[in-house]
Amino acid sequence: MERERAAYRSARARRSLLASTGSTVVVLVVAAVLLVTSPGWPRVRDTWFSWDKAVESFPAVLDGLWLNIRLMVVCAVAIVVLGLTLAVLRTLRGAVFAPLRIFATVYVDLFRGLPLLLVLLLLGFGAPALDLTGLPTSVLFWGATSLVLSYSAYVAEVFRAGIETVHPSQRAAARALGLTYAQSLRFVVLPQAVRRVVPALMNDLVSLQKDSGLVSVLGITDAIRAAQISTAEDFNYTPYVVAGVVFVALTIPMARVADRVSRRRGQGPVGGHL
Amino acid sequence: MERERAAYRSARARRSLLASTGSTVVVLVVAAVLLVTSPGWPRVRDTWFSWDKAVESFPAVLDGLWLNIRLMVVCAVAIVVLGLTLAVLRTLRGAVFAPLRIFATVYVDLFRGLPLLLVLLLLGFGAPALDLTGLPTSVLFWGATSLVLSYSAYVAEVFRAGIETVHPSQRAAARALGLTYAQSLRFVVLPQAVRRVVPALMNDLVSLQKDSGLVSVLGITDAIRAAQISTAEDFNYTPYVVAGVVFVALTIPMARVADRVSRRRGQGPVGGHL
Amino acid sequence: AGLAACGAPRDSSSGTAGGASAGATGSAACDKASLRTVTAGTLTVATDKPVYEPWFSGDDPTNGKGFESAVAYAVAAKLGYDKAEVTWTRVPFDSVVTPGTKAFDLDFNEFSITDERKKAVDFSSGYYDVRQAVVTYQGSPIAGATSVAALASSRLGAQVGTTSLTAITDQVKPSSAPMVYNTNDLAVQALKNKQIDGLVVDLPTAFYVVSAQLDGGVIVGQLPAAGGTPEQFGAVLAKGSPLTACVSSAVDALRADGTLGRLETQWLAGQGAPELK
Amino acid sequence: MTAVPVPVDPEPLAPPVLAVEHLRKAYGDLVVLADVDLEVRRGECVVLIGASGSGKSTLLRCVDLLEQVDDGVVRLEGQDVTDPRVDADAVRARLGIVFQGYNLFPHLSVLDNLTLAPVRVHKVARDEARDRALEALDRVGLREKAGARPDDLSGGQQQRVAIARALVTDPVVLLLDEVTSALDPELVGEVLDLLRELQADGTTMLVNTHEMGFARQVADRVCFLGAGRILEQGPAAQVIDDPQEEPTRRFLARLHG
Amino acid sequence: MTAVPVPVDPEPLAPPVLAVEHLRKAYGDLVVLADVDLEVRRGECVVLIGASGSGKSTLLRCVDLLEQVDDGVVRLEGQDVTDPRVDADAVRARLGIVFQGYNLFPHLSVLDNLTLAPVRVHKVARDEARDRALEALDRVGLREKAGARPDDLSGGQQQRVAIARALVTDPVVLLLDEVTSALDPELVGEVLDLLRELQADGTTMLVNTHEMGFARQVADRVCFLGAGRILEQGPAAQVIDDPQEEPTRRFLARLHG
Ligand SMILES: Nc1ncnc2c1ncn2[C@@H]1O[C@H](COP(=O)(O)OP(=O)(O)OP(=O)(O)O)[C@@H](O)[C@H]1O
Ligand SMILES: Nc1ncnc2c1ncn2[C@@H]1O[C@H](COP(=O)(O)OP(=O)(O)OP(=O)(O)O)[C@@H](O)[C@H]1O
Ligand SMILES: [Mg+2]
Ligand SMILES: [Mg+2]
Repeated sequence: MERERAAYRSARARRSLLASTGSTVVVLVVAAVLLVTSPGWPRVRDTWFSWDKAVESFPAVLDGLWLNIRLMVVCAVAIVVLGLTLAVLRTLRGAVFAPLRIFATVYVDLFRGLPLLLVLLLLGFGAPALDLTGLPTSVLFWGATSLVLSYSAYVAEVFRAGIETVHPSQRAAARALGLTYAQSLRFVVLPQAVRRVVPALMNDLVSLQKDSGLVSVLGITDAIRAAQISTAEDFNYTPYVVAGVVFVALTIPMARVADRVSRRRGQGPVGGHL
Repeated sequence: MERERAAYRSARARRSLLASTGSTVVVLVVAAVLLVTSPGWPRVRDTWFSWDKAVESFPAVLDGLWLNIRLMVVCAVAIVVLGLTLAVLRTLRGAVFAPLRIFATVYVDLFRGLPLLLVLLLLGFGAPALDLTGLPTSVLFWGATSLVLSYSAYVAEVFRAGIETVHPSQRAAARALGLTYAQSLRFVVLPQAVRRVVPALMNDLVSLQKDSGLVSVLGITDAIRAAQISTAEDFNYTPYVVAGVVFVALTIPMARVADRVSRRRGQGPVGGHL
Repeated sequence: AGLAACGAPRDSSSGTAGGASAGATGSAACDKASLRTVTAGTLTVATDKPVYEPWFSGDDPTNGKGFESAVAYAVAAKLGYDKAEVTWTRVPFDSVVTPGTKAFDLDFNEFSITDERKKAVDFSSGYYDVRQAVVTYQGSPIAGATSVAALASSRLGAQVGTTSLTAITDQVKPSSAPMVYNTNDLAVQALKNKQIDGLVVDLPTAFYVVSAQLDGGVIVGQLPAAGGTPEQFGAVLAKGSPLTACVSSAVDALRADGTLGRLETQWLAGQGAPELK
Repeated sequence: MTAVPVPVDPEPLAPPVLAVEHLRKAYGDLVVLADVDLEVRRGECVVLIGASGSGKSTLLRCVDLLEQVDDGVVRLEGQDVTDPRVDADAVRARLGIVFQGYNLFPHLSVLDNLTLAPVRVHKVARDEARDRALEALDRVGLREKAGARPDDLSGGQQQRVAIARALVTDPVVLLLDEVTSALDPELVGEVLDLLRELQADGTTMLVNTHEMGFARQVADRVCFLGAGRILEQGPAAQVIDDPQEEPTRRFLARLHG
Repeated sequence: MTAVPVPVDPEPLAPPVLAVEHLRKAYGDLVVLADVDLEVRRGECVVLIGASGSGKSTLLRCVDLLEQVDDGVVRLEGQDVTDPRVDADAVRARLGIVFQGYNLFPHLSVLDNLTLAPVRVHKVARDEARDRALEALDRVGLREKAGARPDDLSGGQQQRVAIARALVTDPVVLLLDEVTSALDPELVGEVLDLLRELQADGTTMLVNTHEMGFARQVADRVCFLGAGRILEQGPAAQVIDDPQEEPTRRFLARLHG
């Protein structure tokens, strides 16, 4: 009985699988054929997908990537801490906390709304120009600060979305046990909130990885800038593609880790297969 | 009895309000004084905050902003539709849908990981170079396509996070009523999912508004590019600040609308004030 | 303004002529010993990364090849620095023109001198008289144009931050907004794709584009000189730099002794292009 | 393979509306339903009793095709609905279920909770659906909460809304999971009346409950679920008051002790 | 202002552990509790009955300071805990509550649900908290589910975990909201035993229920909540079987009818 059903199901699955895989392959092949038979293809191939140029530019791009990675790692920690704080401030209730809420709201509106480039230019060139003793002049310092200011505003909103998905009865249950506001956040609300927004957080981490390259307006060379420099030699755009491949290669493992973190153990009690 | 308690509560609220507002004001004043008394301030002020330059560059920046807004509006619609589709594909269960799931996952990994600049360059300069008849050559078309490809990957992840926060028992209840998979998505899962991730979606809309300016690498002038052009005349950076102010001014109403949309009516059944 | 501190008024050096030997500028304040450079004893010269032909060669300013590299070494020599005493540094555009402490003494990167810009930075005397030229591909709608007016209905492009862009908006006044690119090579790419009809660049770059970057590219012609004063490239120095006067006098001296002219013929070949009416 | 004989069969010729045969369902290693056989005839009200965790809710979910069964067959009006070729949505549309946790839709008002299925699945006109919904709310005494959100209702009010939601589509079989758990005696009485009314209208019911009083009053037949099987079944008077099997006896001992 | 006289007071001199005076709570225009007066003495088990939506859950939440009251006083061991100067967290830590919807923490295992408060609030060592939690799970018969997630439990199992979670911190007063709604008769008996044991240990209890049988077996005193007031109170035998007031009589009519 069950064997028959299972056989039918797997036959159906196999059919759909074949159909969809088949159609995908067909579409891809048609697109590829269209591409390589187009009149401009040889030129495009040489300009964008030249193997020699890729090999030649790879070390420089990788070197630049090292900057992206370091900046990303250092900033990510600060961004998460600051973003979480802002999100918690924005979700405080009661008139007493109005100033904190307003502060967090203004902060988010401001630094999310401002183009990162402007923040970078203002801090990277404006702050050192003040000639204030005690203020660091390191370009990297100001670049990292700008990234943290800008991205913490984004991450705060993601965390806020997460916090607000946790049903108030969960918070009530935690408080009823005698946990303080902070403890119920720490042990009940945030663990649920964070897990739920992992895919959206991953978005910001991936963006950060790429946007960390914007610090190159301050004169440091990141992967994209390295590609640009390499392109300038002979007007071959392959280095950009190399940079893109390298970024994607970095994104994929991060995304898989995030998927694992956010995957709920099992599918809950009812109707997991629906 | 209650009047006394209310009086105590509001007195406490007033005290905290005064204290926090006071300390905020003090911090801001100190920072402002430090700023304007710093040795470099006059030059920094002239370079970044010149009123005359602001007035002069404002029309051009506003003109550029028009491009950002049009691109944002047109692309946002396509992005939401495509993002939602991808998110739904990624959350399909069962072996039957494996190819669709894999397709959506690969799409997201690829277009989220690729720097938008590369996508823009490849499509904006590479695609027209193919000389394929039928393929549009409009820079705006390819710019918009790149934005849609890139941002739909981000938005898909946000929607996915939202979909996964809806407890499976909700889906079970919907299916139990006889609703199809699509109907339960449409009427039960997505309305709850979308409302929960509004702040994170707003993030992407705000980014889009700014990143739509990246289309300027293809030669069209957006707000930031207009600022850059104006800056090049006399090396005065005020136009960037003008662009920043204009962007923030655009963000704030969007954020307030989003807040209203996502605000739950009331605070749920238990412990709303906790 | 601010030059008094240098003690070397601009005029005082203009009469100086002759050899490139150290101290020959005739002004005591402009010798190597008394110049207050960023790093004492060396002249730190900046440019962007990457840099392009024919102004530099192979993205390497230190090789003395390319017009601006050669001019930089000539100026250094005039000020008394030998080749080993010149240090190059790569500085992005924004960092050159925003206020703040500078990590260089002077910067060569095809900066056009304008009065507005002088409010933000110091310029040396001009070392090159710039003419803007229009480049296109064979068979384009503007390939045979002979007057500026004939360009009015075309779609032109230029690099952001250049006076080429100003030339389009002020002189050509085309009916469709100019396309603005981050770099000249992106603009060339757009021209190849026929996304623009023509590209406005300075004349030497135009020759380089036509010869090295475009198959079948043509120079439509030079734009007429705008207004009375000719456009010039000058070295950029920090606002109020004590070196400005000395660098200017060095440039003036190089112009006077014919060095600049020689370097132009060496590095910026093929000056002849029809003038657009 | 040892089908438990149905001891009492008032109308032996009426075909069962719902038949469960050799049903098996496990979560990982935990076999919840080992081999369940159960028949429900048209118009009958069958009550399922059993210990907490014995699988009563799981059985209802399997019948409603909300869980994929591991083995065995569920037949609705003769049709094998566990066959993968069957359109499960159409099957579910013919069944009504009240979940133990109610599972109301928190983003919809009470009224919208009730009109969703009629409008979207049964293609009833919006106005008619609205009227029917209000009527169903009347039946459970909650017409004045039509505009409220589920989150603002008390436990008993939520349960009644869930009942109304299952009723409003006139299901062939109504599956009720602990349908009076949050109701006070007055409401239990009303729900009892309601179920009797429905029974009179010919609605077939399969009800989980742990309130023996309720079981006694509503059941045509009581089935005792234990060890993944229906261990005993018969009229309420027999199963509850005079259980034959040892596990049933143990289960019910407290009630009489 | 018309305090209902407490008709039966076995030990008139013992001060009430919990006293509710003139309590008022409204949601917008809906006045749920108008003027509630209630006393619970040490070791006493008071059962609150009343129609669905009468405000039983709301009253328990107000007592546990989970809702801000509009007027009136709640006293715990003589202290006015509704005073805003009082540290509400410390008060809640002394109380235990089982919610009608259980409100287990879905991201934590059953064991972690039980050890959270002991470890974080009562600063019990982790090992000891674990031992106590397992002991509490034993009491509700769920030791083998210690590692499971709440979502994978049946309704009755979830309810028992919620009871264990409230027990594990030895609360001064235990607030139980429909504590047997999802339990089968066997477990109801066990929970009854458990409550009696706790009572013997001196635990004071305030219990909402709509199961009169349960109320009769566990209550020292039964209070009937209606129209936002305690309309009648006294021993179970009196209030349930021989109600004096008209609303109580109407409410209970079905039970005997
Ligand atoms: N999603 C799941 N994953 C793992 N085990 C589960 C899952 N759902 C239910 N179970 C287990 O299956 C058993 C039966 O659960 P079910 O909900 O059917 O019991 P029940 O008879 O309805 O109990 P109650 O009377 O307490 O509601 C329980 O032991 C439960 O822990
Ligand atoms: N957050 C809220 N907003 C508005 N109304 C509410 C809210 N919570 C409860 N109510 C209303 O207050 C009344 C009392 O609710 P409560 O949950 O206290 O009832 P109850 O006596 O516990 O009922 P039950 O026996 O059904 O659990 C109900 O009419 C309910 O609709
Ligand atoms: Mg159950
Ligand atoms: Mg209640």
